[in-house]
Amino acid sequence: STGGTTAASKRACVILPDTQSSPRYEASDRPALNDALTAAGFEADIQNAQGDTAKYATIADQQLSKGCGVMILDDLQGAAVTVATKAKAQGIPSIAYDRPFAGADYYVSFDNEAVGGIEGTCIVDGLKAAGVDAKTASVVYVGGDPADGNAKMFHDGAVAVMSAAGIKPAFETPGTWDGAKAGTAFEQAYTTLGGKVDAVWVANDTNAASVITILDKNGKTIPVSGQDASVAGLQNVLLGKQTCTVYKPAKVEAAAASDLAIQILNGATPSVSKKLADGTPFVAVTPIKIVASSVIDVVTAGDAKASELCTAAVAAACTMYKVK
Amino acid sequence: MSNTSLATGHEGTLRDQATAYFQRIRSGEMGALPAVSALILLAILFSALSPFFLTKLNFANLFVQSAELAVLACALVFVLLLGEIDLAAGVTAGVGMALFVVLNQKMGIDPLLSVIAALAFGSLTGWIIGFFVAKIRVPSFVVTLGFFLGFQGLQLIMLGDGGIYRVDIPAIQAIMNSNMPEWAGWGMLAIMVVGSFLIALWDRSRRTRTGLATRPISMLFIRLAFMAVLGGIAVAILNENRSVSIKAIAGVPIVIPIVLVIVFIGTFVLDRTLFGRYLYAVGGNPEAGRRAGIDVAKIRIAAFMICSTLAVVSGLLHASRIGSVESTAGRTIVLNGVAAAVVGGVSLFGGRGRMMNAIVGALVISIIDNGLGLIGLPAGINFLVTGGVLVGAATIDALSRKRSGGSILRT
Amino acid sequence: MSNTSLATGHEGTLRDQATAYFQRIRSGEMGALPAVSALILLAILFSALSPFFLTKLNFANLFVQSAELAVLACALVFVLLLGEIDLAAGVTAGVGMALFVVLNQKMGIDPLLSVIAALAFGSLTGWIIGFFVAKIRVPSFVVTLGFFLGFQGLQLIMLGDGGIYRVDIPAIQAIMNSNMPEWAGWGMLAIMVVGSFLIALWDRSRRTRTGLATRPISMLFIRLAFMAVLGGIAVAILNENRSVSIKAIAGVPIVIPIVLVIVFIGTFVLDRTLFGRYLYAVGGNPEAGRRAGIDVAKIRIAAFMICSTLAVVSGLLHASRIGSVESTAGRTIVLNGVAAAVVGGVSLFGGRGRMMNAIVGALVISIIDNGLGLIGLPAGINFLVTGGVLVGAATIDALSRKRSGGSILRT
Amino acid sequence: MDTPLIELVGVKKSFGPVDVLKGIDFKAYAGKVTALVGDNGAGKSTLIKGLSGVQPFDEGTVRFDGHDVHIVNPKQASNLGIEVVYQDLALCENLDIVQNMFLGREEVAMGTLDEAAMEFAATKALQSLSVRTVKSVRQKVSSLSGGQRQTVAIGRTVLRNAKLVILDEPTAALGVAQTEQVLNLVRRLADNGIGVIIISHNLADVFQVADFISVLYLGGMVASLATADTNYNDVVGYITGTKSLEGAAS
Amino acid sequence: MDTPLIELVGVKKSFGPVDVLKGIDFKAYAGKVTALVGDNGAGKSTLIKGLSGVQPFDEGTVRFDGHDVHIVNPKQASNLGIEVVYQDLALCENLDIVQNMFLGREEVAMGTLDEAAMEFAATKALQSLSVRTVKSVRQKVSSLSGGQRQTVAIGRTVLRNAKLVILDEPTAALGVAQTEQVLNLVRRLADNGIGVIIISHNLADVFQVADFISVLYLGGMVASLATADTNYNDVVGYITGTKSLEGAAS
Ligand SMILES: Nc1ncnc2c1ncn2[C@@H]1O[C@H](COP(=O)(O)OP(=O)(O)OP(=O)(O)O)[C@@H](O)[C@H]1O
Ligand SMILES: Nc1ncnc2c1ncn2[C@@H]1O[C@H](COP(=O)(O)OP(=O)(O)OP(=O)(O)O)[C@@H](O)[C@H]1O
Ligand SMILES: O[C@@H]1[C@@H](O)[C@H](O)OC[C@H]1O
Ligand SMILES: [Mg+2]
Ligand SMILES: [Mg+2]
Repeated sequence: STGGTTAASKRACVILPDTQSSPRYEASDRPALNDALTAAGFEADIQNAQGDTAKYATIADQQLSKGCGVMILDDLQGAAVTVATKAKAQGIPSIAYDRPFAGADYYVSFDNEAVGGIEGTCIVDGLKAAGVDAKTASVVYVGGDPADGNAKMFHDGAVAVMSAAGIKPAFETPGTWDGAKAGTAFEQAYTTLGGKVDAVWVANDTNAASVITILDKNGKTIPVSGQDASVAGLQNVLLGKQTCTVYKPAKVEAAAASDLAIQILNGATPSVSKKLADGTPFVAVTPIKIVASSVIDVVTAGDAKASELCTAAVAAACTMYKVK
Repeated sequence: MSNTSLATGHEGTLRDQATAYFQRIRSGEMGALPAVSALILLAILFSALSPFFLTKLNFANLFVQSAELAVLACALVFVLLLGEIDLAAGVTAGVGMALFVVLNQKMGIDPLLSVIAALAFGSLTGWIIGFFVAKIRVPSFVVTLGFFLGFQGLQLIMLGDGGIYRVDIPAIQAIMNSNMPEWAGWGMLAIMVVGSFLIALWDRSRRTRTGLATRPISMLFIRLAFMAVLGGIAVAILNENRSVSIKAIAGVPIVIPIVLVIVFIGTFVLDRTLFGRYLYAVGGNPEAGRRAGIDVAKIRIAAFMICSTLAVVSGLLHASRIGSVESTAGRTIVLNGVAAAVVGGVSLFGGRGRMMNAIVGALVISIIDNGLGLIGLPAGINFLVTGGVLVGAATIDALSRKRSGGSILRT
Repeated sequence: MSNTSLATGHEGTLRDQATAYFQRIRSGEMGALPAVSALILLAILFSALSPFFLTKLNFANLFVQSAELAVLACALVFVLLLGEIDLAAGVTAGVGMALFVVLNQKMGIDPLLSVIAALAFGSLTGWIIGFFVAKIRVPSFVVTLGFFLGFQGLQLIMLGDGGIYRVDIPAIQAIMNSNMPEWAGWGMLAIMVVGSFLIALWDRSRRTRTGLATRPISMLFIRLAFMAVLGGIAVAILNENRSVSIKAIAGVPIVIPIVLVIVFIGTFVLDRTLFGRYLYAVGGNPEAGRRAGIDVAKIRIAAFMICSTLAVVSGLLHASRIGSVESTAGRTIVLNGVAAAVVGGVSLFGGRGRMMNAIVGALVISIIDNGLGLIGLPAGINFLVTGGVLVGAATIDALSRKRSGGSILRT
Repeated sequence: MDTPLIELVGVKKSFGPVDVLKGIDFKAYAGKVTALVGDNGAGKSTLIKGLSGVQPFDEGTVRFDGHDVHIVNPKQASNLGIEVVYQDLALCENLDIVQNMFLGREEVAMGTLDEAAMEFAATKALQSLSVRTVKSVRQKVSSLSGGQRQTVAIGRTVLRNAKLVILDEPTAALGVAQTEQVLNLVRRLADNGIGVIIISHNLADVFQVADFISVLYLGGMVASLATADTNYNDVVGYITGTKSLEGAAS
Repeated sequence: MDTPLIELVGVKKSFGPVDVLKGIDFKAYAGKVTALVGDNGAGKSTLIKGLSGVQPFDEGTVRFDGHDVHIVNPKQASNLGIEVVYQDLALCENLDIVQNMFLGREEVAMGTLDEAAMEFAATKALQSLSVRTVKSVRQKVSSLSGGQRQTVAIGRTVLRNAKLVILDEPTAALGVAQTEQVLNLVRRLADNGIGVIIISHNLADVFQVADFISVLYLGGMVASLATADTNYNDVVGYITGTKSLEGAAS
């Protein structure tokens, strides 16, 4: 049932991957996609696989049995590939959202290596500002869960920038998206290095928050990176405990994806100029580096509330950086 | 006063048998019945909530979606019967599949050989776990938690960071994604009905030869008719075109006979072999089993081997459905597998449970995702509702067991 | 032939007592001893592998890192003693903390009140779980699996939009990140030694008043001396500056007396109150407990309430150590909590276990992450080694219990 | 005679398809020993478990001290002053002898368990039962011999202030001397005005201590007699069904 | 006399600090009934469990049919033809009567359990033991009365071709008629050339069936006599420790 006026063809089916690796999917992507699609008069069936590939497949079955005009798939461990194939067999195009996978008709994403790149730059600049020579600096790497494909891209992007500046990892913890595990791992790295740590590349804000607590306890303030522009991340940036976070405005990414989806649902074939190596049309969205002075940008964009950021401990910093 | 001497329950007319059956039900020998009622209630609930629930397509979907969990739950029954647990069953399946793709995809080994290697790996894993549990007497919760962690590492090492491998072998893809021709569905049903008939005749002949009473033969016919009608309806529905797009989809999904064969063999082993008998005995009272001369350690090890091997089979179904093997495969499914078995009526304390319990329980757990998938709730609410429905289903189950079960106290 | 009539184990000289003690150990009443040996072996292993393992800083780290797990394991002891399980304990802590953040950070309610509300939420949760388990008789595995899922949803709903929240309350941050002044450490030790002395005296006076034999008083002094020396060494080490940076860090971490108080109260409740006695009785033989007139359901519900409430306390330690609360907190820790209790010597089948078992078990599990963290392996290998070490530790534990335990068969 | 301490009228109990008690009348008096005898599986233990609330009756009336009571759990029986030694003992193997003997009736002083008082009383109680081979009252019950366990279970009744003591085959596992002590105990309890119901297959013992004998046969009460008015052979006849009192029973 | 079927020399067993068997000598003969008596906790069951491999002895020699054997688990005992009814029965409550009676010795036909044959044989065996109240041989053991369970356990020995049958207090829970049948069974077994060891506190029964009587006292063997050469009072004396044979024991 391609095109036409059937109910199915007015539905956009969206599958988000999990709730563990990042709060963004439920907190940002879902409302943004939902708003954009429904505003255009389409029905949005958005579901989250909750980190389970079997559930991912089940959700796809269920969405397809109700009918979809287009699928927006945020991949989980490759589960999207079979879903896209099934969809294609029914004449339904699919858009790879945020994470690439084979067989998608379109790909919309932040460039995840670029996200890592921003984090890397953050560390390099931070060291420079602290007057530490990058080549001799002792930098600990606290990466994300290696089972997550994105974690590898963040890592590769960050390492490319940092090694170009001459940084070699002094210690690399086993990757995880679990704050408590990251905290313990970093504390042990710190002990092993005898406290000689000049900067910590951390893949996201959750891990960064625990690393910062350990640094606080030991009376250290050094460059630390992160991403997601979460409440804690922005607060840490304001407090000067985290050098930067990477803001990936879901609204922008969602807008790009829903733009494609709406065109497809309207029976048009969207034209996209950029292509991936394998020829997949690619819409890139730019991640934004956030430092203390630009936290206000996130608030202005509506992705953080000043009232939540400016708790007692952060109030002074909020005033200083004009976060209201 | 009638001094009934040593009946066996095989005596009496059809009417007596029916009365006895309902009395047994009332007195708490419910088996999978409470879980079946939970299943029916959930089905009614979801039909009310979504017009798509009662479609032919969704009917087929439910079976395919639950197959992986059903096989895993069947696997777990073997260790649960002993009062043990295998937290590693899911990741064992995951490593089994990782091994499969490494052998087949990376090293170019024949798919069939690779599958056999994966199954062999499952058996070996079960043997090792069983060895720790049975010989060294480490609690299975701890051993299998260790394997649960360790195997996550193995998966990462075998498939690489963020590693995902496509499984492109048509035979494997077909299991969960293709259907049998129409005639094969009917053939399958015929084999089941005729097979049941022959087995029942064989049992009867053994009894009559010994001079023991047998149940009225009409009972057997009623049972077979019941099976034929229910099965016939299911096959007929599945044989119609259920596609919502141009490409026709019809026929009994290939996975259904596979699961049925597993259930049949499993039930046969549990009910009719020495091993099965000893499994129940050791699960009920290990010391009594030991004193009766049963090699308790051997039974335990064998149970873990069957569990891990069947877990790899469920991994195969996973790979077939997802179309790929990922480095996190199997981490979350095992708790659902245990829950399926328990909701279906298998005791966590050993000694009570059958294959059918696992199957019905798996359908209960799977129908939750199936139904909620048609409704499409945000993750937070979805989690909340899933948890709530699980507790609700278990409550129906517990309440129906309890009403009558009050009397089944340990004397 | 000496017809010893009805001894109690309190009779005899110091020498007799010592002999009896070692014979008890040999005959399998090992308590936490096997776990202690596993702990010592792991410590030796890691000292050999990393020169940083035996540093003052790491010594303090180990205690702080294990506190959250230790309190969770203590919480779980209460339900494990009944032969039940609480898979939701971790996420109960998570939701408790989410509630705390919402009340305190988002709604500006006083931190103390918010903590109290979180604890009250824990008790309520425990009550509901206990109700399902004790009154409706749903297996705790299934109820708490339902809560495990449902509460993940609650966490997302409560904290999803901001993802992760800093906990900026100095009092809470201090628990895991600050230390007591030197004198307070010594004071704590003094209170422990003097307190133990007074309690022992009180017990003796009760016995002598009734005319019962007491152990030689010299035994008490030996025990106290032991405690004072070991404790003294620990306090002395912790009171030295262990910092590797400019800021001095010295003193007993504040969390240590908190955990000790929990252990003390827990032990007191288990050993010296009616509730504790009934907990063991119901765990050992629920039917015997019921026949003795114990309100079994009440005991079960109370155990789940204590478990969930203490779980929220462990959540508080989590928030303090991580400095933040995230919407996924507590999902993975619960299996470790159960493993800690079991490795420490708590039986999964109910009726056997003490607070000290949980503490020692938590140290065993925590030392694995602590030691491996110093070595810095890639995730895959780290998982593999963690799993292996866990099985290894449990094996040491099982072997030392087994050698002697062979005779402890059910008669 | 005065009001029975306990009186059952028409009590019934079935387990699913099996009718175990088919409308039983039964009485026992304060200060008297009433023996309940019957073949294996006659329903003796089931009768006792109904009376003590362990497995409540399905139908019928129970009167205690002349008042209708409705006993649906053991706690209620215990509150009425009914103390039972069950055939299957129901001890907690993970607890020690003292803890088992005081289970549900612990001595508490200042909010905490008074272990010393309990240890003292338990020791005394066991000594009164001729216990010689138990090494320590702090031994776990799991390490006791069959007879020692039996003694521990019986010992519980010595410690209580019960109005009605029910003993289901108390001497089955006991040695010669211990059996003698238990029969003494039974007599002593009755002499102190307590009602005692004793179940036993040992008719010699029954004739030695019982004032009344009630015989169950296949779930029906076939005879209730004063010991003085009957003899060994008659009772065996009732038990094995070769004799019946009123020609009436089921 | 000919070689004993079973002979123990100096066997010892302790549980941690507790010495339960302090060097025991014991003999039993094929075709004879040997009674093992003694006070509660004397060590009778421990002796039996050592012999059957349930709780192997710590020290000492065991000879079976004149050969030294080393029995460390029940399977070995079973292979030698030793069949035991334990005092604590050890039945699987989740299995039915037939399944329990054949546990470990199932009839198999064409690779599968021959339920019909087992059901038939079990029914016969129970009938031979005067079982009247059991409703169905397919009943779960969990639903049986104390005496019914005892009968099921004893019934197992009827089904086997054993060389040595050991019964630990087999009649403790049995009714009058059933006790009689079990004593008959014991005699019948012995008359068929099987060695029988029976433990009992009921000396009347012992004197009725036993050819020899061995008395344990506090873990030591104080007397081993032919029944013909002794009497009730003497045996009670040995059991309670007021009399000792060689003035030697422990
Ligand atoms: N839960 C149950 N389900 C089914 N039948 C039961 C159950 N409990 C007891 N019975 C049956 O009830 C009958 C009476 O049992 P009960 O235990 O009262 O006998 P009893 O007179 O105490 O015998 P004994 O002298 O052997 O102890 C028996 O036939 C037994 O099989
Ligand atoms: N596992 C154990 N640990 C410690 N002591 C034990 C253990 N098992 C048995 N005993 C002790 O050994 C002694 C002998 O026990 P056994 O069971 O052999 O006695 P018995 O002669 O069979 O007595 P009964 O006539 O009561 O059955 C008892 O005092 C008992 O307490
Ligand atoms: O935003 C990040 C997401 O893209 C990644 O997949 O998981 C970690 C998150 O922090
Ligand atoms: Mg009885
Ligand atoms: Mg004995």
